[in-house]
Amino acid sequence: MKIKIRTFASLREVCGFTEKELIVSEGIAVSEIIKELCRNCPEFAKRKDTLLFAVNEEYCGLDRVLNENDVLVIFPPVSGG
Amino acid sequence: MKIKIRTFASLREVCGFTEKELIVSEGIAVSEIIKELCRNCPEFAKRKDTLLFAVNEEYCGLDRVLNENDVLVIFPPVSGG
Amino acid sequence: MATIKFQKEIINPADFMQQPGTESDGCVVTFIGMPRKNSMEKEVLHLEYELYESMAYKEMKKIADTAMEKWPLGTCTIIHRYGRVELNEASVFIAVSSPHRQEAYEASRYIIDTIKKTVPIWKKEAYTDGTCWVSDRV
Amino acid sequence: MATIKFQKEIINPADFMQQPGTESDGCVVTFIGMPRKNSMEKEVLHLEYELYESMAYKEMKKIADTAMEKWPLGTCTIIHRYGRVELNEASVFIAVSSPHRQEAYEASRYIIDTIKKTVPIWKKEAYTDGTCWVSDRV
Repeated sequence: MKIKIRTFASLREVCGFTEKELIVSEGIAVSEIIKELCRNCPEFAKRKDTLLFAVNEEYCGLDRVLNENDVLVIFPPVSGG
Repeated sequence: MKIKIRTFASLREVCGFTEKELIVSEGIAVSEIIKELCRNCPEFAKRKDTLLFAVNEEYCGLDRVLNENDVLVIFPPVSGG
Repeated sequence: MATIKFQKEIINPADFMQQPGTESDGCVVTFIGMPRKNSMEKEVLHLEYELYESMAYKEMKKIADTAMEKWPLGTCTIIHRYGRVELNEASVFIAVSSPHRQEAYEASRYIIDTIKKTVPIWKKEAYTDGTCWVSDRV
Repeated sequence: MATIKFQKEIINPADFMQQPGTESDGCVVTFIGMPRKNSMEKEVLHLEYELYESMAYKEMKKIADTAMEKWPLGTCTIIHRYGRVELNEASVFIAVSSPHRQEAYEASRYIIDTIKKTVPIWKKEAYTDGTCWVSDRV
């Protein structure tokens, strides 16, 4: 199935993309996608314990299972205010 | 010796004066003046436990001893803000 | 820097918010007090404040000085009205700036709480059928 | 009534303080956040905020809704900048009004504390010799 990944701020710079389409197997969890991104990018791997995740604009955990056309957003700790 | 008494707000209305000069004996304390005012005015007496006192623009207690030309100010609880 | 003022004229918060802090400040907390329309089940038309000005200034100065000693404030502005204050007007305006927010909130709270205890100002509420000194209700 | 806005333009607090509360409100507490000139021993020239706008709006709305449920607020206004913010400008402006001050202080504090935890906005500091994402320092 098809999903989208988006990144923000320092993580966008580390990943080198803002948005990307991915073809993944049904029933995949966020954790598996993160594992894959860690394998491909050591800078991403370094930050993995501080990252936040959202699917379709709602925060979620690593165990969240993705559905077709979900937008998974990955970003560093927020720093507004 | 000569002192002045000033009043404010509801207490000014109760006493019927804003400022008054008094001739008192040396070494008199605030408490004695308050006692006298209570005798002369039942409405004043009713409020006596809530009153605040200041001499020369500084808060003081009933035991404060007055000096020549002191200004004793008597007022109800403040309600600014 | 502390600014203290008692005024009969309307307080315009914007006048005090153009340069709200110094360069090391990270925030400004402001408090605006204003008359409530209802008091003890009665409709308030307006307020009237009586002020013991010389002592009020001294007490307000103590509050500002204590706040600036206790917290690292860049600026501390306290403006209080006297005379007649309408319902939609500010009766008191407090602005403090500091490097971090915890300090500004604490200082702001300290200032308004202490004003209500120590500064010699008295509030009279005007209703359709008379007036009442708020201190007489205590 | 809650007002939430993200804007590139300068925040003018006066715009939101003309009608700061409803008639049953007795006070307004405002919080203004702004860049500090010094950060980790470096001189900050300006800030740059990146925003995940659709989600930021949702999260900000949750904060305002929760605040209005927890405290009896007459009004709740939250404005956050994005893009470039200069040193003397407000990056965030929060104004809440309520009948009594305790509630307004608590709500204001809750709102800014929660914004800093949940709203997807990221701050980059610009120095004379480069830039740094504040989140990377954590």
